[in-house]
Amino acid sequence: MTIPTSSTAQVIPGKGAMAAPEGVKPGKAKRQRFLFLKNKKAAFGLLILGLYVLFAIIGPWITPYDPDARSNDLIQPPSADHWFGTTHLGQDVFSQVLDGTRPVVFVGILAGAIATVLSVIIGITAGYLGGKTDDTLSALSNVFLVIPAIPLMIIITSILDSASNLLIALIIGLTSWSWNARVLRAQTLSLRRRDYIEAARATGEKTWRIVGFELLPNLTAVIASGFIGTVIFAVLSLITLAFIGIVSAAGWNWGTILFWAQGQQALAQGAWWWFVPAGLAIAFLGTALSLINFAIDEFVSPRLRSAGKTKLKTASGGTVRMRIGFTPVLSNSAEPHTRARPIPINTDGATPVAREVAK
Amino acid sequence: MTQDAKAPSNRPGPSVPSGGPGIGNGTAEVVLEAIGLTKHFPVRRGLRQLFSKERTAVHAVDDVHITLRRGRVVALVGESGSGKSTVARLLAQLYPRTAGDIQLHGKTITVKGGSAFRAYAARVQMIFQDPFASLNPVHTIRYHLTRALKIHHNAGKTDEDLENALRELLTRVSLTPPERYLDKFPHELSGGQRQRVAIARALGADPEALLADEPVSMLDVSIRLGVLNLLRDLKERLNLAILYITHDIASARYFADDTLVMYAGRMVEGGDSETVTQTPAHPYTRLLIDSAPDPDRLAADADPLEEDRGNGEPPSLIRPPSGCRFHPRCPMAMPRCETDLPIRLEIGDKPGHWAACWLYDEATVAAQQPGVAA
Amino acid sequence: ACGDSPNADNANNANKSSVDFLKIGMPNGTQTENHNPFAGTSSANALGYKWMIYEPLTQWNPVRPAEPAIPWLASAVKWADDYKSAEVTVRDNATWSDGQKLTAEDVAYTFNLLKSNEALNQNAIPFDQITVAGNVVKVTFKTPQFVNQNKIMASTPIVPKHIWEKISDPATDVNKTPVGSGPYTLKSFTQAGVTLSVRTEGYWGTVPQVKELRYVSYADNNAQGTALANGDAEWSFVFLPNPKATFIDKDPEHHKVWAPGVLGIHGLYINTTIKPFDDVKLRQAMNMVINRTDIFTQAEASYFHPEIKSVTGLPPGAGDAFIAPEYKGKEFSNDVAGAKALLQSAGYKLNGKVLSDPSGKPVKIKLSDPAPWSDYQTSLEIIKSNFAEIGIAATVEKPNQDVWDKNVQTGAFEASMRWTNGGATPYDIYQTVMDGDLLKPIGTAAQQGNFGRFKSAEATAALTAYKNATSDEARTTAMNQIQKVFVEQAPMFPVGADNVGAAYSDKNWTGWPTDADPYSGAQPTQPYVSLIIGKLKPANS
Amino acid sequence: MEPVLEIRNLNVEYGLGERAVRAVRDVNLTLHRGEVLGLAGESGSGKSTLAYGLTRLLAPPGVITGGEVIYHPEKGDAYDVLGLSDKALRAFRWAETAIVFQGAMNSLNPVHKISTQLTDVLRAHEPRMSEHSRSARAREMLKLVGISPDRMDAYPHQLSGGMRQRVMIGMALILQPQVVIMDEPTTALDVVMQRQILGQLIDLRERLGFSVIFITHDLSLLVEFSNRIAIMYGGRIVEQAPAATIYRDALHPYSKGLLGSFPALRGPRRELTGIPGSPPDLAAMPSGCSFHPRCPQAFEPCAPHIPVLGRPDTPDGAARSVACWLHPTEQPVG
Amino acid sequence: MRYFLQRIAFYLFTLWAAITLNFFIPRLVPGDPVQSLIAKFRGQLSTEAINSLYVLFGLDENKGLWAQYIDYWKQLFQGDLGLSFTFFPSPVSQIIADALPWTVLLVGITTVISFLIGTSLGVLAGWRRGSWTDGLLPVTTFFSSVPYFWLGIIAIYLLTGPGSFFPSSGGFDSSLIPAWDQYFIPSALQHSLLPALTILISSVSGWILSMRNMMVTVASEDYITVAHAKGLSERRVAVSYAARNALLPNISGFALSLGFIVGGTLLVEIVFSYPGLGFILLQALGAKDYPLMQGIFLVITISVLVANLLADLAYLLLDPRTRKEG
Ligand SMILES: Nc1ncnc2c1ncn2[C@@H]1O[C@H](COP(=O)(O)OP(=O)(O)OP(=O)(O)O)[C@@H](O)[C@H]1O
Ligand SMILES: Nc1ncnc2c1ncn2[C@@H]1O[C@H](COP(=O)(O)OP(=O)(O)OP(=O)(O)O)[C@@H](O)[C@H]1O
Ligand SMILES: [Mg+2]
Ligand SMILES: [Mg+2]
Repeated sequence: MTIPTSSTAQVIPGKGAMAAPEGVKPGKAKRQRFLFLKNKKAAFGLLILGLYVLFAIIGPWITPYDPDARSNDLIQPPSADHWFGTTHLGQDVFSQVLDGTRPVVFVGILAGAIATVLSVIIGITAGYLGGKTDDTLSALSNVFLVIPAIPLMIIITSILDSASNLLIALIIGLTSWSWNARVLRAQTLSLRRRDYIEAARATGEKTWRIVGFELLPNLTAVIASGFIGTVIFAVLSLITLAFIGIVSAAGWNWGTILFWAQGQQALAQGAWWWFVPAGLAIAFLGTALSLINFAIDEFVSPRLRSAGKTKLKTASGGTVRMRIGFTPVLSNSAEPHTRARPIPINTDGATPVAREVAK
Repeated sequence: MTQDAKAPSNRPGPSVPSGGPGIGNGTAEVVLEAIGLTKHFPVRRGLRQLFSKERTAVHAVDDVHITLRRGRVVALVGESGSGKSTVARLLAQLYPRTAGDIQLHGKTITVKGGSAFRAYAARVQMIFQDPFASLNPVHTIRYHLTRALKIHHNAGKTDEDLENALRELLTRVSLTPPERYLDKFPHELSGGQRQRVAIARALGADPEALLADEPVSMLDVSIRLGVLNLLRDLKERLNLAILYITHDIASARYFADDTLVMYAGRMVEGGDSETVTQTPAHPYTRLLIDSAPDPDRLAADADPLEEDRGNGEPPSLIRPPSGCRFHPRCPMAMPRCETDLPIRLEIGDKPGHWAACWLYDEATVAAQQPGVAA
Repeated sequence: ACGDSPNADNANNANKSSVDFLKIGMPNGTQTENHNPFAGTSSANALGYKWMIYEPLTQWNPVRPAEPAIPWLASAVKWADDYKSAEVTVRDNATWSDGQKLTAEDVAYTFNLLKSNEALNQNAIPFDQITVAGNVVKVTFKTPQFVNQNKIMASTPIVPKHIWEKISDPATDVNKTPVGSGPYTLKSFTQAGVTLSVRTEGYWGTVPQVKELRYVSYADNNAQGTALANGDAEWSFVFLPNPKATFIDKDPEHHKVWAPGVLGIHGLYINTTIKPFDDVKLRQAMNMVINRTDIFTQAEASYFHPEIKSVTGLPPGAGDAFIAPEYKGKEFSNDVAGAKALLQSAGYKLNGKVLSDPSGKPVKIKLSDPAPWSDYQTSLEIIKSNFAEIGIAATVEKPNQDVWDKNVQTGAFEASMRWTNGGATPYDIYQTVMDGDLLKPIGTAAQQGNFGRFKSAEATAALTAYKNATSDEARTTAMNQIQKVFVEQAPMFPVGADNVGAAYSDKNWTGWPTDADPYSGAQPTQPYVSLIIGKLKPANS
Repeated sequence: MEPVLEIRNLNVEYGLGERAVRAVRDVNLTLHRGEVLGLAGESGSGKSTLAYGLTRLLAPPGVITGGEVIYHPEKGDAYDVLGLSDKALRAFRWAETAIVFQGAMNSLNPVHKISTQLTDVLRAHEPRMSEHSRSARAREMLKLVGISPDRMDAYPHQLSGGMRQRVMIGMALILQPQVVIMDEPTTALDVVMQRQILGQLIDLRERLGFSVIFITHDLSLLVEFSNRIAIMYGGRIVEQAPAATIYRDALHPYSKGLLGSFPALRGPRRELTGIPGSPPDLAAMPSGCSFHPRCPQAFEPCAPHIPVLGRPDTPDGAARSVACWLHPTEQPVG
Repeated sequence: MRYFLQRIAFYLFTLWAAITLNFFIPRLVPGDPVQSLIAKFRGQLSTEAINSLYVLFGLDENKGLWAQYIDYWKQLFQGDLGLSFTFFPSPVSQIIADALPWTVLLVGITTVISFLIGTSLGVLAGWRRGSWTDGLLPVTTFFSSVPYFWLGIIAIYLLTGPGSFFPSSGGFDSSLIPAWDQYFIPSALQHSLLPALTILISSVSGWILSMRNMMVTVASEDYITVAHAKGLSERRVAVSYAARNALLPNISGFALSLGFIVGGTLLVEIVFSYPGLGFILLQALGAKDYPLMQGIFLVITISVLVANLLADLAYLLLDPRTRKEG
């Protein structure tokens, strides 16, 4: 588990899309809000995520078999009956993967939500109030940052009788908020002295309103990307814990499938179908979430947005690439682009167009 | 200490003109007054200083007197970092002050937050320098204005009242027709329009005094004028007291009734705008005015002030120069300037024109030749 | 510089045509250097090489527990009839690897060491007097030791007095340079493994042909399995799921798995204090429907825990000699119809798929075991579906190991797969399940056994009688009595036996114990390993 | 007067296709040897774009869609800068035209000492120069702009804003270029500092003889410091004349409006007119004269026809040009 | 100076809090080392051994949690981390000393390599947007989303086996003795290749992404345009101006990730039976080995804190702006 290296730490809110005064055409501006979806990465990521969420909801109802049900087809390769083959007990792997989507998505989202709420509360409070509160809260989040997360989770889960998904989500959420809290604190610190926050204060807004209505909306992108990051982390944590057999509440998740497959040395038995699909399911979910996160980064910091076409055709037919430091020259003919001819006009007879001059 | 420390006792005698009674308007009602206003920002102390008694602080504002009167504009000019914004924020009670007094209609007021602060904010409002930064990018114009109205209970009772109040506000700042602007986001407006919204927001509180901190310095030349004219218009129509902060002394001349000049946290000169800009008394004011671009001057003209001392750098505010803070750069500096804090001295060319400079103390000038500091 | 390297020899050896070493693996994770034979946590114990360095007094074959022990360091062991004392005659040709002679003093010292260090006395043997007369050591015990005889004689490594008496705290000493009487001495310990080399002189027995033993501790079963399949390990004791596919097929000619059962079993413990499971009839019916064959083939990969067929719960092979005459040939039959009939006669009702007890409540049961124990989990899944056939709704819970352990000990469970103790007689098995002396109230931890809170004065009395009996007839009577209670009351549903087998490759070395010649167990960590190693011969000779 | 830089019909766009913003449109401008040419106009009128477009320094999505930039070196033949290869362009940059940017803090690399930043120009352009003479040259330049050479090893953040700007000016002059482009070099400074630095620049120009393109929106500053002023509006040059001429007698209504927006510090308090309306949207430029929607004097031809920059029929028309239908022009001039 | 003292006070506090938490949390877990040991051996250890084990581990004396805590600190100040239960009676300090070098070398070097490769690719991707480097990101993202134990297991399955160059497990060949010689070092390298590769594959994309983003951000700074305007070579602009500045924020991320080396590699070490600390930690967790757990947590905590300090220092060294006060 390397530390999350999402670039949120470098995001400069307020300098984002909203603050780019040029290039925004009044009237079309409303559509800005949906600009996010225009991002190919975001759209693709959301599409996949949507599929996963759909399966999380309907998965258990559409499984072709009861994922627990044993049958006589032991360790069968994928076939029309069993799309992902079967386990050593003759259980249907496809059904298990489908059934296992719900806990993964549930734990991921819930843990992400818990960690996000905590990090928002702690990070923003620390950043906005400053002083002693800040010192205390920063110290707290640093302690949580320093304590290794997975071992901590292992310990805490073993305190509990049986770990339901809800509890696991809680534990992951409660132990993984600190990184985001740090990022948010830094962001809040930089926002706190913004003129519009000061202006709201000067207008007479109450502190909670400033935090809730002026500060928070400007942190949405950072919070969202922190949320996504935590979801990824939570999913991987859940799967890791399940894989090493620490967490295994009733029911399936992809980690449990991998746990069983590994316990039965599926690959050594040649039963790749038992081991591979769950891993790929995780990878695609992770990729989808990462894509959304990239998109958020780009949304916040328009500089990261690729400028669409980067290859240009010159007048002479060659192609040039847009790059910094050497502006492409499409044509260097001295022909004027607009055909403006001096036309003789008699100024004496001209009547100024009457117009209302707005102030 | 200088005699200024006792300032409250001899206010508002003509010897201590603060905002300075302008011609004919001297009797206008005082709305907001700052007396001996001082703000030191503590610098975080290091370990070494932990044990010493000495406190380090940025002396951002020292002993400032300002009087804002109904229907008049007072300009506060000075170079960057001279403490102008700090004065405005102190007056808006956004910072607690280190010393001095802020009086609203003659009553000392110190508020930190809560309803007392809101009551104060209802009467004194501030406009920020940067219209691009002072509106929250995530909220519509409607939100900004509605909040301003609601906080100060000017929103009326019904939705209709609110709607009318909003239209009225926008109309007042000449953003017409109001419907076109109400539901826009700040980024959809030009700089001038944004600054108008910021002004409308301030007006939403229905204040008596408006503190405008460089309201046009971030705006394009061709738009500046519109905003300034609007402010002047409001001053006349609503009888507002306005503090106009700027570093552009020419615009102070154009727009303000009175002008105060600040240097390194202190007031160095004051008087009615025309006098201060046309016959500047303090060497710093002169430097400022001589430095302002002047199309009528020939480019090659050697400037006598060009070879000023101290590399033209403003002084450190953590350890400000002793005596007159301008003396290290002052071509006319006298030995006394290095030691004694100059008091406000009446210039005498126009009533209310004063400067804090020993050059106007005849005894000192006689004893020490200006320009030959030890 | 190359000559200085400790690895130079090895590199030279690599060129040799014949293989003179054996690669042994165990899936026991990281090891730290500790050659203390008494420490359960030592690397010597985890990898089992302590039995290559140190030796017991006798060798005992757990696969045929009823057979007499083979004299080893002791040339003879004579037990009193009441098994409260024994006379051990110490072999006179054994020497320690430092050249000193092994004497009766050493044996007495070892017994005294255990007696005076509770921490070392892992089998809790109640030593009393230990005296030496010439080459004979006479030991007396506070209680009869019939059931412990092999633990004392065949599982106690004898250590040299002249070395150990200088050790200040034998319990925590890592015994850096082990001196033993066995055929091997320590060559090197590294994080990758332990290497032993065969003694060139002074070993009392036949010097084994394997010149070097290379032990590696793998992280887990998977790594061990991979190593076995690759040929990186030639001998190990590890659970191989589907051993045919994962191991044997990789080299069908040489890769072998042998897993004989021993007198220690695994089964489903029932909490007999919980209604309706306090009803013997219900337990019997449940016991009847468990499909042990499915469990054996699907959960235990058709080899690991040999299927228990006898209704007495005694494993085939090792247990055969102990089965009471009335149960000889009586086997579990997976009799659903019989179970239904039994239940009906006892007042249970099966409505469709739901069984209700005489009071009308549906019968439900929670089966629990820690998640990582995948064979138990699989067994539970199978049991769950077996129970469903007679209308008992079972759910499988997977508490973590700590919680599970606590629950089992304090009786806060309904049913759980667990093991029993093992020993030279079936006593250990039945004691773990039924001993009234170990009975603790619900809520108090029962650390030694009887987790199901089984209350039977009859069983307790028979167990005590067996332990203290002074004649074989008395023992047989007691044992038959014990089995009767076990079969009739079904306090626990036996499923499979422990095994002392191994996965091995006879590519380089042959002579391993087999079904045809089960001269000992095959687990590489047990006392009999020097017996095996003595029989190994190069494959190509 | 001899030209150093001739811009012919330069066109610059941001982005491509439909949504492209045409930031510079058919700009023709000539810079003469030794003169200070002021470029004024409100924010967004394309001043910076023009300046960076000259040497192809615009960041993506900037694209030069047409035009020529003819450079006349002191010796040798004139050539088109836009046609240079990358290598030749690199050699051309800074040696022939140097640029001083608006914010010196942002134009100096914060992690390198100023000595490094001064000498790496020399290293790139005069590789055969010895390390010693490079640093001697750098010291000399610092002295020239009034900074004590012992600040050589300072990092940018250790210098005040004014000093940084001077370092930039020194750096711009280190290769003795023919043309120095200054894009709002003093807007971030206060007036006192601004005057000092500009005074120094004018001084240096007299000694070294380079030409300056001086960009600002502060017209009164330009009038004081430059020889000739060009005024831009909506990506076009709308008027161009000697500084004093513009100040006294601007022809284009936009120039007039601009001049009328500055309160004067001295002299009689004149009424300020300002310019009504708001700047045009470059992506949706009004037809015809782009100023016509705001122009108080607009009449029929303004909306449909684009006026061309040419000599007005005024007595001093020879020295100036304007693009306005109010002032019929004779012929396009560079 | 002041800054440093502040930081150090802060670190000390964090250290104390983390150690205290590390002490108490594991002790809330039910069960004890002996029970875990019994369960671990599943029938191999008879229940009669329980008493002897309690005596052996010194768990027979009943001490309050608080007294244990005080004792723990006393021991800690004497540099004594206690004896491990799992590897009884090895001292915790020795176990850690044996395992730490492996983790540090494997994961440390891999992290450094990953950072270097990722950063270089990130520089390329950020500098030459629109070239082939654009394809880098989606691919590496996919790989970084794969749980790396999964990747490792698949790698073992596909790439190891009889006759394969890659060994499937261990840190070096079991017939060798650790020594700096021509037999051991190649063997250790060979054994570290596969685990290193999997870590690399799954961690490199983070660096690529953050470096790319920083490059893009930095590339539009004025000083980059100035550097171009100065006619400097493309390389010099990209490296000395853009990358040098873009690197700064990443340096602290890098230093932080060094701190997570010890704690973050449980699974690679397990999958590859690598003799490192992460693997030992997992064993300690499973066995309720409080002293060992605490010892490893202490190492992790200290290394994260040291890494933090390093990050601060690195910033101080690399960014002249922070060097203001001495
Ligand atoms: N919160 C603060 N903490 C410490 N010092 C401050 C703070 N705010 C302002 N200062 C210092 O006080 C001095 C005056 O600042 P102020 O912002 O009032 O100047 P200003 O005249 O408004 O300048 P500008 O024209 O640039 O807006 C400056 O030296 C500044 O560094
Ligand atoms: N990257 C960009 N993408 C799209 N449009 C751009 C970009 N950069 C500049 N523009 C547009 O090009 C026009 C000219 O910009 P330019 O920076 O040259 O103006 P300017 O005259 O220098 O203004 P200022 O006085 O504010 O510096 C502006 O309208 C701006 O909106
Ligand atoms: Mg200010
Ligand atoms: Mg510009």
